[in-house]
Amino acid sequence: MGLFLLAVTGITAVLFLLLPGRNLLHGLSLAASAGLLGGAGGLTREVLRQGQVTYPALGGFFYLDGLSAIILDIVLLLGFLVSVYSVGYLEAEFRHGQVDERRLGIYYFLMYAFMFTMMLALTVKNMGMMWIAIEATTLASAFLVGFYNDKLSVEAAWKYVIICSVGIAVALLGIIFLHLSSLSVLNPPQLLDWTALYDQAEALQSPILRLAFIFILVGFGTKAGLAPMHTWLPGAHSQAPSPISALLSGVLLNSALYGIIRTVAIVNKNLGSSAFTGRLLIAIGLLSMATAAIFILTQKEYKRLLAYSSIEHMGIIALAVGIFTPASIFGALLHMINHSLTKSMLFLSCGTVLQKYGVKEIARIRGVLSLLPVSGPVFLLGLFAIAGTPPFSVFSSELSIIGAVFAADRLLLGAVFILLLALVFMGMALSMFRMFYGGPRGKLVRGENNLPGTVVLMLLLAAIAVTGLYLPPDLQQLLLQAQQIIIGGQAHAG
Amino acid sequence: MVGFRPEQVYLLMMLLYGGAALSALLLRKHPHWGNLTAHGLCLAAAALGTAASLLQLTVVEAPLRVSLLQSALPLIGVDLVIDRLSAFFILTLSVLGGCVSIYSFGYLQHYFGRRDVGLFNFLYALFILSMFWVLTAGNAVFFFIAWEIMSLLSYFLVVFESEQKENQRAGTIYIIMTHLGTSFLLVGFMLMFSFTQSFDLLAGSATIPGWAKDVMFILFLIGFGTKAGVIPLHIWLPYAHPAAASNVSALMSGIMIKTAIYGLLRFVLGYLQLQHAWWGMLLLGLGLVSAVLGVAYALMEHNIKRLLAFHSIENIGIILIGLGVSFTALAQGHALVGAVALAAALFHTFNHALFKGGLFLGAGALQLATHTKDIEELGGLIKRMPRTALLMLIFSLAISAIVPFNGFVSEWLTYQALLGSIGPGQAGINIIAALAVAALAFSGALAAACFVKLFGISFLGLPRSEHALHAREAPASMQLGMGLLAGLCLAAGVYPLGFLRLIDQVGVALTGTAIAGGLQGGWGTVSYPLAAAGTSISPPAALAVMVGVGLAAGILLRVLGGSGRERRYGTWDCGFAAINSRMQYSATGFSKPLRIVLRLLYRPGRELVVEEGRSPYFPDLMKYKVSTEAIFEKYLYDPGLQLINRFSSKLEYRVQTGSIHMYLLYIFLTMLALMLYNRLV
Amino acid sequence: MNPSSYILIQILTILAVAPLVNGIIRKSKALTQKRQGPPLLQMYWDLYKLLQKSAVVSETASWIFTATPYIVLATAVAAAVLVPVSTLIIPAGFPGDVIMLVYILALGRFFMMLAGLDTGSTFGGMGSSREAMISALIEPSILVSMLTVGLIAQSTAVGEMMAAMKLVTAPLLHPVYLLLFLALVIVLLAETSRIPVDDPATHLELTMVHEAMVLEYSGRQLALMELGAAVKQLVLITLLVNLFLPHDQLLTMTGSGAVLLSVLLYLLKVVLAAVGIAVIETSTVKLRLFSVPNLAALAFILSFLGFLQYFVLGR
Amino acid sequence: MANYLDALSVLILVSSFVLVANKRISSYIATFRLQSLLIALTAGMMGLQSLRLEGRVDVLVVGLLIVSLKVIYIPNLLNRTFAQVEYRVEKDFFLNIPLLVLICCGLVVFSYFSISTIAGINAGTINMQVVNSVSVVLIGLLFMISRKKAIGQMVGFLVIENGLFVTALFSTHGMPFIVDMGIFIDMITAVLIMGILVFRINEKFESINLHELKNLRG
Repeated sequence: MGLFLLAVTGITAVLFLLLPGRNLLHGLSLAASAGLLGGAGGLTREVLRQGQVTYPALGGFFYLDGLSAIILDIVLLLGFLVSVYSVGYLEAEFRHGQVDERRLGIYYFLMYAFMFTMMLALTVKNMGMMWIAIEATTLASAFLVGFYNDKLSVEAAWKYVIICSVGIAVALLGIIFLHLSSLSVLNPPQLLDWTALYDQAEALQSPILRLAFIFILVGFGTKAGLAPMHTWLPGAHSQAPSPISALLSGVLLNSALYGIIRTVAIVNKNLGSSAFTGRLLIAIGLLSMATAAIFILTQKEYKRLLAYSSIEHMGIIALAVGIFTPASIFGALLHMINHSLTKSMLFLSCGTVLQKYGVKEIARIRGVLSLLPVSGPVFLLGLFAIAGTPPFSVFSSELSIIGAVFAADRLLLGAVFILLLALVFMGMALSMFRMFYGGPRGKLVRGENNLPGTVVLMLLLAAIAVTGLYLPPDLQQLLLQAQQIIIGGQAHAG
Repeated sequence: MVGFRPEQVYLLMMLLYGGAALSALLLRKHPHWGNLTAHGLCLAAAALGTAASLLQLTVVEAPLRVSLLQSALPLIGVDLVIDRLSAFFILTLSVLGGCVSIYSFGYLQHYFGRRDVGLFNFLYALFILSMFWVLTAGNAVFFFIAWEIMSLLSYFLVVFESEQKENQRAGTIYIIMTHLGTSFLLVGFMLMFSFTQSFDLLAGSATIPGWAKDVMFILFLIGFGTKAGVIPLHIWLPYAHPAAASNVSALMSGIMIKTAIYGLLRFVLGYLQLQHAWWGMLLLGLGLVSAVLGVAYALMEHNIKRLLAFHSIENIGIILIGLGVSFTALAQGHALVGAVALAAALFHTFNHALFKGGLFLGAGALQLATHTKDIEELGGLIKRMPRTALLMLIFSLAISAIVPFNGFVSEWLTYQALLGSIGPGQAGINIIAALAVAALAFSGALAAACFVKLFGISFLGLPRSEHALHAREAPASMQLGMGLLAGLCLAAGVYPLGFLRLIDQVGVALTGTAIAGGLQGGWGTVSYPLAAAGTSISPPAALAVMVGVGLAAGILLRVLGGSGRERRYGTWDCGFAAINSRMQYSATGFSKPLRIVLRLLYRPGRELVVEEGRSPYFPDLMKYKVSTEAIFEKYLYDPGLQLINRFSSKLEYRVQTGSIHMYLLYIFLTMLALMLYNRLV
Repeated sequence: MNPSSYILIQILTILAVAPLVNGIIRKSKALTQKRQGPPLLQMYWDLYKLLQKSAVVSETASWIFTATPYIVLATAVAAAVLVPVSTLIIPAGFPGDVIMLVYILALGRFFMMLAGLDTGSTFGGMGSSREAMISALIEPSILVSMLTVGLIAQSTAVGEMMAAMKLVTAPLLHPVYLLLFLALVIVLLAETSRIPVDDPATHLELTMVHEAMVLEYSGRQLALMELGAAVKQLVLITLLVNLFLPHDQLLTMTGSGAVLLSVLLYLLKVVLAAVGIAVIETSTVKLRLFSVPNLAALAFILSFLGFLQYFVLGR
Repeated sequence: MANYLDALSVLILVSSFVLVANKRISSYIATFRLQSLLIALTAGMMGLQSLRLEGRVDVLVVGLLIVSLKVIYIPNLLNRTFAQVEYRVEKDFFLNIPLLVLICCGLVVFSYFSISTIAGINAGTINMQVVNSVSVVLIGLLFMISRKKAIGQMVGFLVIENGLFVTALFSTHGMPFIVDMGIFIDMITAVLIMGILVFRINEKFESINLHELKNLRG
């Protein structure tokens, strides 16, 4: 099943380069993503039943457990929604002559290649392979960032490629040290094999492992957009086509964090305490939140603003992982899901706004609510949601993280955390709310011009509104499994 | 009734509000029917709420616990606890809500065709529902959630007429202030959680160390103070209230800011159990500052709704004075004084909901009739809208704490509580209490002045603009809504005992001390339970005497006086040209003496523009502009915000320079730093 | 004594005596100024004449203008009920206290200010705005000083306060009560619109406050207003003298004779107070409107000091 | 045997010093070629060794790959790219050369200081070689930071890759084969993408000087 999924994705990606005709392309992408989503559902059920899924094929490189299943589901769910949205989006672009058929094909090809690499990163057992896949995500998305091929997007793409490759290279150094630390313990077939590393964690050589963690944190941290390595993120997110920004922010960052979390699990088990990793993660997390909070306050472009908010949320998750209590891990994973859904919803509505107004500056936009009867309100509510306002889901996960922080007797940390959240909200309100009200300038017609996209937006809004107070039991079980995988020992919801 | 289950009534009520919201949305296309059904359902729900809460205040003893949803999400659970404190606030909410709904039947008609009434009513009904949840939340998390939802909905209601710039600004200031306040609350709740491992409001706080309790008190004070509009956290209030539609501002000012009072009672008195006297004294101090400054700023306002908003600040101050006295007294073990002060605070909360709600509704009627909020453009409306005028007069008298109305009784109780709190050997409290008495008296007199201005300028004299000249009386439903409130004001003023008995039930539930026994001396007489039976007032008696004397005087005149006719004639114009509307006193002129006396507070600025004509003695045009400063914004908030802004915009370009080399350098340095850390740790 | 007859005595005495007080003040002012002055009973005649005349009412005015005279009189009289002329006639547990007194008078003032604005004339507005300022500034001193006295009686009922003051020997030699007394004197002058705060005799727009408000009144309405003002003045005088110059402790006998004697003594005190007011009025000048705050501040400081002294020295 | 490897690792380090000291683009492409050659040598020796001892050929294969890619293909690619974008003589570095070299020495010392914690874990001298290789990585990064031109950054990135590779080689005698392969594929693709982007930058900004790329700020 899992191998099949990977294969399907890869093949579809290639197909896009061969097939002619817009409708055919759209149709294929819809069908493929729907199928993938279904497959993901099946896989998840299997994981729920057996705890993990592996196949003997190709030296049993395929490995899926609760942790990776969660993120895989996010990838495929968002993949589906984004490809539905993309249909309307690209059609509009096509009408405005932004893209031609060829570029359309390339777009889909790159998008599916991107998804393929991410799925690979999440489903391999071998840390080295994982590294390769994550590096590949950068390469696959580079041209998506530079898709519009104008000054700004090329610049963004260059920065994206260079910074991420360098960061990833540092991560490779970390992987090498990880390998080194395990040399005396593991024997060839299971080298760099995560499960093996985790089981034998106590036996690994701590000094090297610590060094490895440092490099992996810096490396994958760069990819995950943690301050101060976040610098590529605002540019890339603001220049990429909005559906891609949604994927970047909702999925890519998570899969980078996934690498860190796997490593943290090993290191903490080896060191027997989370002090070493915790300090770093909390520091970097707070730094990211603070950076975002300050930068949002005077941000002038809405997509950049949202990008900074992604940095903030990555910081939140990192901090929660740093606390490393069952509750905090649960919150962190939950927050991954909620942030992905909410943030991608925001980026998608950004896309609609951008297509309506054609400008990225907040100052030049007025009357979104009156002009976009659906996307406008969704956008506004999404802002409240992402800022942690109940009853939306981001609030509930932030709450559980804050609760975990306080339960761990980190009172001051918790207070600072809440303060930063408030600052972020203030920044958003000050810099962004004004674009929703008032009457639009110029002669813009009222109404939505991306129907499938609008449907997607409403679905997402419903999702984050419902999960704000209610957690499906399956998801809960999955989260508990993941929590157990990371932290070991007995699972509980915190 | 047999097997009466209040829970069910409350549930039904919630359903009704939900139904109102839904029906409003569904009937969007037919604003008239939608409005009718929505507010009809709200009215029914309000009636149910009133009945249930009354029953609970009188019959039902034990607090009700209703668990609506136990979520799989950590820390989140939705359960309601309705005890007498909640019941009292629900009563207030339902009474005001009902009247406002009646009012809205007519009021919202001016939206038909122009705005989305369906959406408005949807938000409106949910807003009431969210307040109900705030008042009944059983655990801190759900309280927080309901609180945020309430803020969110009220924000949307504030920016509902969002095409005006000032409304957007108002909304933004409001949502930011309230969200900042809320995060203080969150820290408080989390402290509570980290020490007791639970969010249950009725659980004991014994395991919380003293210092943490102090910190929590401060946090709660800031958090709730922001919502209540306690000076200096009040800046959002004078913007938000005028921006909202009048029926909404009535609810916001009548109930929403009172949820903060509820919060203080619930968390500080009920949960933290008052460990120091200085908590109360702090409240007292804040209260008297807010009372005086609030009314002082109100005096300078000519926008009727801003004026009323500042009066909300004043009355919150008065409530806080009562609350402060009771907290201090209870902390020192003077149970009876505490109970009286508490009763005073709660009664004033109720009264303020009545008359302030009414005033905002009246303001709405004025705005509807004259299309302006500026009283300088009104005048002579008593001729054109006699009933509205009468109702406004009643509300004005009530809020100025003048005798036969309810405002007086609660202020009287506050005075008495202050008197009772004064005792030998506690200098601090004594001095603050004496100052509080002075503050109460001062704010009372200023309020009277302010409402003489409001009523006199807008209803009396000659009309000052076309609008005022062609104003028409408000629709019957609006009058009915206001009339009910006015009637309640009078009832609560003339026969306070009935209300005080209910409130006493709350007091008993909270402090275990009853004052009702001491309160009653003869019919309609409220006596002061602390001291000699001498101290007592009887509003009905006073009313009777006054009416009697008035009638007697009238009859006497008929008998003694010769020809009883009175001649109508023009106002004396000193023999110059006939009086016109520009010669009468303006609101600015009326408040000028006090502006000069209190110039320290307003830092008034004035400029005189003269366009000289043929000779300096015959100017073509003279403009005289007077402005007062909003001290707190100008000297406290703006500088802070500018500081942050400058900092961030600086940093933005220092850090995110756009140079890729810089970015790589960051990574490089981070790596080196972490390697160093690894080596050293 | 039963409440109804108490109320009757109160109302009748005060209604009967109030105009006389004005007469006494005017007469003694005239005498101090070496003038003949009007006869003592002049005000009674004035009232009678005015009652005969029908009123002229502005076309702009509304029912408020017509209702105000009755309300003013009614509130003044209702206030009179709360301030017993003698402690011997107070029925047990009579409801009503000094705070209520203040806020009943506030009702009258409220309507008087409205009436000033009602006619749309320039003077009326001026009068009410000035009145608003003065009353606002004076209010705190009344309540603080009354509260201090109330502390002794542990009650704010005027009767209780008087009963308590009886036990104090020579109140005016006691620092606390001296301060409070002075404060209340200032309050009295301000509330009854006397020099130095206001000038009852003036009709100069620069100086008039109370007169400006009632400027549009004529005939029987004016009469009611005048009477109301006089009653209010007497009520305040009564409050002052009965609190700080208690006399009932001098009486040894009981019964109706005692009551009569006590009332006579009370009248004597009122006459003294009236003469005192006249002396103050002649010996001071009217202040500029914006110096009145200083006077009010003085009053407040006096009362607050009194309050503090009460705790410094004990009772 | 071991001391040959020591010598090689030192030589590789030195070569990166030389790289930093180069002024012209053409010259540091050449230096990169040299460094890659040295690495290929190392890989070859280790490959032979492992073939003799364990009968593993993978390291050898890897060595050959390096020769074909890093010694021959990529440098040529770089040269071609460089030839096609218009060339303007301008100062290509922020800090002057001597200072850069000094900083590099500092980096070596630092990496010795921070990595010495893992002394004596593996057989004897690996430690020293690891230090050298890690400092190569750091120097490569420093090189990227110090060069203005896009190609300079590409070279820097490749040097980092070299550093990583030798680290892997010296510390662990090569990663698992498949991983190594993957790394190579990634690297090639990365370089290709960067090349294309360099062209685009050149056409959009009429220069490959990264100073122009400062529009995305704040």
